[in-house]
Amino acid sequence: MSEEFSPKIVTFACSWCAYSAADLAGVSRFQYPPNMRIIRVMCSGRVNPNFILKAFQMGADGVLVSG
Amino acid sequence: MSKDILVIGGGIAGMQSSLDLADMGIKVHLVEKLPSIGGKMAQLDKTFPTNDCAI
Amino acid sequence: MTAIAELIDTTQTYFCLDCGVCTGSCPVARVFPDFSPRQIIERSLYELEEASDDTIWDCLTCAQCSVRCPANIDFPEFVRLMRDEAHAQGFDGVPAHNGMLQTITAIQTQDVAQNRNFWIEDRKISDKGDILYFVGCRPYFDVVFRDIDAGSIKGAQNVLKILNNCGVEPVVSNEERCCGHDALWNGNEEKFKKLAELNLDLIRSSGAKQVVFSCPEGYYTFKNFYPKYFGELGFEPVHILDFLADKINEGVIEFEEKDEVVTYHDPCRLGRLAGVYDAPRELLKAIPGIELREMPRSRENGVCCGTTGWMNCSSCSKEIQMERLSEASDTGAKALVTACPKCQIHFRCAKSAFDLEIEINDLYDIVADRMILKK
Amino acid sequence: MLDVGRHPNIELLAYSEVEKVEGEAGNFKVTIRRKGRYVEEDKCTGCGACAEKCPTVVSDAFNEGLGERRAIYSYFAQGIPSTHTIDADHCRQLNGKKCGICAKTCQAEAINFDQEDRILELDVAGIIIAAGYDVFDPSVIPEYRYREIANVVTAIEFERLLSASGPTGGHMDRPSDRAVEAEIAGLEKKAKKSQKAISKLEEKFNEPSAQFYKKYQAGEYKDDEDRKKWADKYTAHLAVTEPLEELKKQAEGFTVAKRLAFIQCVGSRDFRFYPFCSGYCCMHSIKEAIISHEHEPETTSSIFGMDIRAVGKGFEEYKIRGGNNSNITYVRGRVAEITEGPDNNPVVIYEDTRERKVKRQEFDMVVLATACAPIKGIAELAKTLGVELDKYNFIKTSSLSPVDSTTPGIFVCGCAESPMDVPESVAQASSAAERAAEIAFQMDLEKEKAVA
Amino acid sequence: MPEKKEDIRIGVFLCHCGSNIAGYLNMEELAEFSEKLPHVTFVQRNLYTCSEGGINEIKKGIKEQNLNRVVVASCTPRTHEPLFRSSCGEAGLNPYLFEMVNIRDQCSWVHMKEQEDGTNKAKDLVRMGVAKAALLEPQESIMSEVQVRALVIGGGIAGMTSALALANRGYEGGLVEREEALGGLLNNLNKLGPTMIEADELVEEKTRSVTGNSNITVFTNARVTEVQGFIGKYKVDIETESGVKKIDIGVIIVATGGRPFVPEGLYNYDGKRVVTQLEMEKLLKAGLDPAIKNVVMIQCVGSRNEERPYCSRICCQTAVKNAMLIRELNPDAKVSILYRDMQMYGVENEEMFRDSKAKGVRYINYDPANPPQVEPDKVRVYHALLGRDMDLPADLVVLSTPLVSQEDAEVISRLLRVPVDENGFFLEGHVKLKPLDFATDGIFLCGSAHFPANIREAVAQGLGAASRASIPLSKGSVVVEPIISVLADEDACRGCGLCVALCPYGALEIQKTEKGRKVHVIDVACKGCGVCAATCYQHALSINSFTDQQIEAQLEAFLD
Repeated sequence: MSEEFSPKIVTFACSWCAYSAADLAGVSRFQYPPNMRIIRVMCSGRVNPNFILKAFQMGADGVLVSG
Repeated sequence: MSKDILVIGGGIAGMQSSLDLADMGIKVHLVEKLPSIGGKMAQLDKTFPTNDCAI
Repeated sequence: MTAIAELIDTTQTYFCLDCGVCTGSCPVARVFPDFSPRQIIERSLYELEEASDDTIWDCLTCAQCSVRCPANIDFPEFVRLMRDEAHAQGFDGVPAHNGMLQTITAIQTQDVAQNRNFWIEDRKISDKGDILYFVGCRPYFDVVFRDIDAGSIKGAQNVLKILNNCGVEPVVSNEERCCGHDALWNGNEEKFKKLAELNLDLIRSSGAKQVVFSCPEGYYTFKNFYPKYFGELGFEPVHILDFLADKINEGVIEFEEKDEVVTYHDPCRLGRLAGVYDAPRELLKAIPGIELREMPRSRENGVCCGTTGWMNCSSCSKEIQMERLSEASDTGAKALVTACPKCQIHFRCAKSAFDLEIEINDLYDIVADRMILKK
Repeated sequence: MLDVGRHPNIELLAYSEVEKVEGEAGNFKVTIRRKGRYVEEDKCTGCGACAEKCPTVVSDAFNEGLGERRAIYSYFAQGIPSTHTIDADHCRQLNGKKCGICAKTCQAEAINFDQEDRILELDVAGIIIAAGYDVFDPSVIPEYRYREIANVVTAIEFERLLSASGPTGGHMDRPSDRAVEAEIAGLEKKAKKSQKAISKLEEKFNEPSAQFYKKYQAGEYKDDEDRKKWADKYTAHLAVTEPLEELKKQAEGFTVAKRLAFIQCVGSRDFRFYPFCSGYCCMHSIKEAIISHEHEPETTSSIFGMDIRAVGKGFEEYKIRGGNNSNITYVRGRVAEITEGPDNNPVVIYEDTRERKVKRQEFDMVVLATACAPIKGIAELAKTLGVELDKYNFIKTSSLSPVDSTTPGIFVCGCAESPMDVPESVAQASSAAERAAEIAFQMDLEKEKAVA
Repeated sequence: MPEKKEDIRIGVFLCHCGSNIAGYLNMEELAEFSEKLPHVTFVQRNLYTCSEGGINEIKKGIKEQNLNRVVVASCTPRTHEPLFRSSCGEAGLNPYLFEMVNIRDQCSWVHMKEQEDGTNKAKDLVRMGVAKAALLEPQESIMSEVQVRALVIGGGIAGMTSALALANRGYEGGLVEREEALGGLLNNLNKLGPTMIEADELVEEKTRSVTGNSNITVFTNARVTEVQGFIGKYKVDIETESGVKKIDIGVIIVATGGRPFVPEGLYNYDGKRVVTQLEMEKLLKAGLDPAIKNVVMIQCVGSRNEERPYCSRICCQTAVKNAMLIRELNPDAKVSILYRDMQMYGVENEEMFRDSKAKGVRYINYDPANPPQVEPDKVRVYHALLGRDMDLPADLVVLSTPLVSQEDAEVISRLLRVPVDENGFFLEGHVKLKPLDFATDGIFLCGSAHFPANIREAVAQGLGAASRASIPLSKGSVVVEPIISVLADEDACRGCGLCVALCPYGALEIQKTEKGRKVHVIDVACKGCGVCAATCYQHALSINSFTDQQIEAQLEAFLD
């Protein structure tokens, strides 16, 4: 493989804590690799295990549930 | 005469008083000496005894 | 109420928080693990040992504990009153040097012919006048401690030289007595009172309005305990440091420039008890060429020289002194400067026994050596 | 906080102070000074582009001076309002120098160097004082040598070090180490410059400086002006790089602080300063110790105090958990003295009162759990409002009217009333709201009566 | 489900945020990309979308371009979603047909040095937002009326304070007390620290105010037996001596207090020579026997142990206060307090602690591993800080026992569907930020029912709970954002009740319907957290604006 491995990461973030923490990272101008896409939910309790399985099924390399 | 309330200080106590009153339908003027509200609690990393985030 | 219970009430020792700051601060407790100001208080609150508690005599009354006490307990004062009570009940501490110095002061309570002023030589004094120089026990120290070069008389001579150079020819009395400091802290209030009365008569009859001290103990005792026991003094006790500060400000005194690195040791009576920290430092800074290097433990944190009131000169005292001298030496200073004749004796004694590099100087010796008179 | 910012019934007057109060319960006239920010509130979007370009670096109060901000700034990253403020004391433009970079950067055209303080008059029925408290300054305690020993910090400073959004990004870097690193950064900048200068000369004479310098010292090139300059530049370079290498070597050994001491009752339960108990500090220290352990599992903490006051709901359990799971040792004994040992390590000296032994213990960092002091300016505020203070300068109340000041219509909550923790402040804030609402609604009832 | 997909017209507004976004991302490319996304009919770039000009552009777009979905790609929805939502509403578009994409805080600002990768991420984020927007459905805010009446359960100082505060604000309500008289624990107390007010006088005064207030209906010798409904609409049965009373109310305040632990079998407790602090109060009230010369108090009896790990907060204050009163009545009595940690927190308590020392009360620290021994005429204690045993003569030994939860706390907890903690005290909504609320809206908490509280604290909490409870009362209605749980597929629901057990807000219940047992969402109580939807193995429940399809569409948009 000539190309470097670049994982696709799905993050489910609780709107009240993890999502605002991700905002704070931005406000503080912390830099991190651009591999992650955040899906906002009102509570990490919303995350049905099916979502995680589905994400992997569709080719995600990692799923982060944060709340 | 007005039925507004003045709250002096925008820390956790001032914010809570203001929200309670505002939710009751009372107009609140919240005066804070610093450029932003939040007070000392905004400076805290996490809080005891649950280690929740402070903000 | 028992005497001790009463004493607890008057000193408000009951506010003790049992926190251990006193014991943790105490230079004696660091050497003698059985000594604990906290436990002395705690035991006395339950009247467990009362006056027979012999650890009360180990205290240096250096006030290291009391300046830090969060309950504002004046432990030295508490111990002083405990010792009074113990003395009244027939308990006493162990004097150093076979009690020689206690005997000298005891003799002074009597009608005694002294030869105190032999050291004055060609320096100028008066019989009557506004200013009296209270010399203290220095003339006796040089006799007792002749084998360690106490330097007390030289100090007195230098103070007189400074005063003369500033145009002051003070009263120096051959009839002067011990100020009573040691008796007071050794639990012998009666002896203190007798000495004080003799001194007061003497000073009042001299007509002096100001009494100058170069000894922190004399100054502290006159300033605090004389009025406590005898009311209005009729004259003002002045520390030589204040006198010098005025003269330097007025431009009367100038100094010769010479490079020298020194460190300053705060005597307990002058520092923690009388609250004088800045004046000696400012005086040193006013002398050109002197670089003052502070020891880690200085000012409020300055450690005691190891003995008070010629009591309990023990292995503990030696350990404290050795540690202090190496602390002074670690600053790179050539000399440890102090402003108390007793600190000077204790450090010179320790130095002689252990052969250390550092010099021990009196603050006023440096002033006298360096000063140029400005007409 | 966000809710306060966008509540339609709350007028947020940040960066403002109460100047004058007249009248009585139900009818107060209040004068408020809105301090000039030099930024138009209605235009500023809080985007922060200005602060990124501002050339003036100032010590940051929000981070307890441990970090830096610019002369135009938002008080903290998530602050509400997000409106930026120009610090007039430090702004170059406002101090007569040429700058104005922020104004050029701001696409919302919000910068206004001519903005002045504005005076606002309000009619209100009641007033709630929630002015908070100050952190006690421990530098007045000589035996703790705060500020003298770099690695002795206050609990709130430690909080900023713990915070992921703080100056260390949440790493327990010691202040003494950070100072060395800052020095290294400064020297590296200088070294880069001097390296450039000598590189040019090396190129010109086609010889490494070290080699040349040996010859120069041996006396070659006696009257060569150019080479003398080279030698001077080289010695100047060495004067930078030699200490730099030494510091770098020193910095190699730096690790995060792992041995922590927490000292309770710093300024509290102390007749010399504040005889009262500040209530929250024991728990605050336990929390900081637990979080530090979460950050770095090798962390051990000793908490020095008299009574550990874990009196709230779940607090005693939290304390025990900290001891069992987070390597916390509770030592009964108030610290007598802090000194400095090798490697900038603070050494605490104390009596372990349970063991009745005087001990010395070395730590990487010492945290002072400082007292809750009445806020600076409370006496003036109390005078403006006409309310009484208690003997410590907290707003005076009574047990059965815990939020009523001595003046009707003026209420108090939070640490302006007395030291308390967050849930107590929140509960008391609601109580004060209740008392204030009683007055406000009375106005309503009276109005209704008047209409009828 | 939207009727036909082709009807969907999405407008995408890309905010430059000055240079905060545009400075790091290629906006032109992003706009071109957005235009090609399914259903997108309009794309516009703005310098600041949140400015007045930007908002007008959105409104114009909705009107002129017939947009029926709006996506704004800018900063964070946490700060700006309410603004954009209401702007859509003002332009006639249902506010819930709006979706926000965060390309600043979570994109341009965290990838400032990678323009290409950052732009690609922004493309994905916009595509995900558009995919979700296409599936959005209009929602209406939920409003429910509030019966402007309150019920306070518990007639102690906290409950009475709450009831009076609400009454003073003009709200009617009921106050239920189990015992015959109001006053709770205060009825058994002597004087109250630190001001030494007489408890009887306080009870009398408060009782008079409560019973004399026409807004308060007092039920004594009464208990709550049934509670139905939700915030604003509760039906409560109160069992009284004269039968069951049914009342309709809008909010409930729980102020049921605590009860002192009885130390049976500990330290030779006999209620005579070895008594509890509560019994001590009685002795003091009656005037202390002058023959009592030596009193020893022992702290933490039955608390801070394995069985009851908590510190009961107020026992130290009580002991110090009673010790001082003993010294006042019998000035030559010796009083010693044996303690583990003196919990004299705050200003007033520490001051009382200090005063007590000046008044001759003495303190001895004991080690729980080596506790005091109560013997017939003395207490033997190992003084942990002196390191020696001490014998303290004792005519009277007083044990400081904790307040424990009320016997009927469990019953109330079940009736109200609110939780208790492991010590049986009621569990508040949030330890820090909601000390007087329950997680369930409409029910509030104060006094020792929450955790042991002294008079000052009970009064403050009583007032505070009244403030919290008055909010729905003053509004007369509750309005809830429609982002809540809905039973989307009724047939699928089997009425298993797993979701009901897991709902932290008590917002779900099982109802019997024609089709059998089915879950019912109490919409005003629901917070939309989604735990139910995530748990339901039948996929019967869904969350508005966060449906399975919408979230899966986001996943697809990223991963496909």
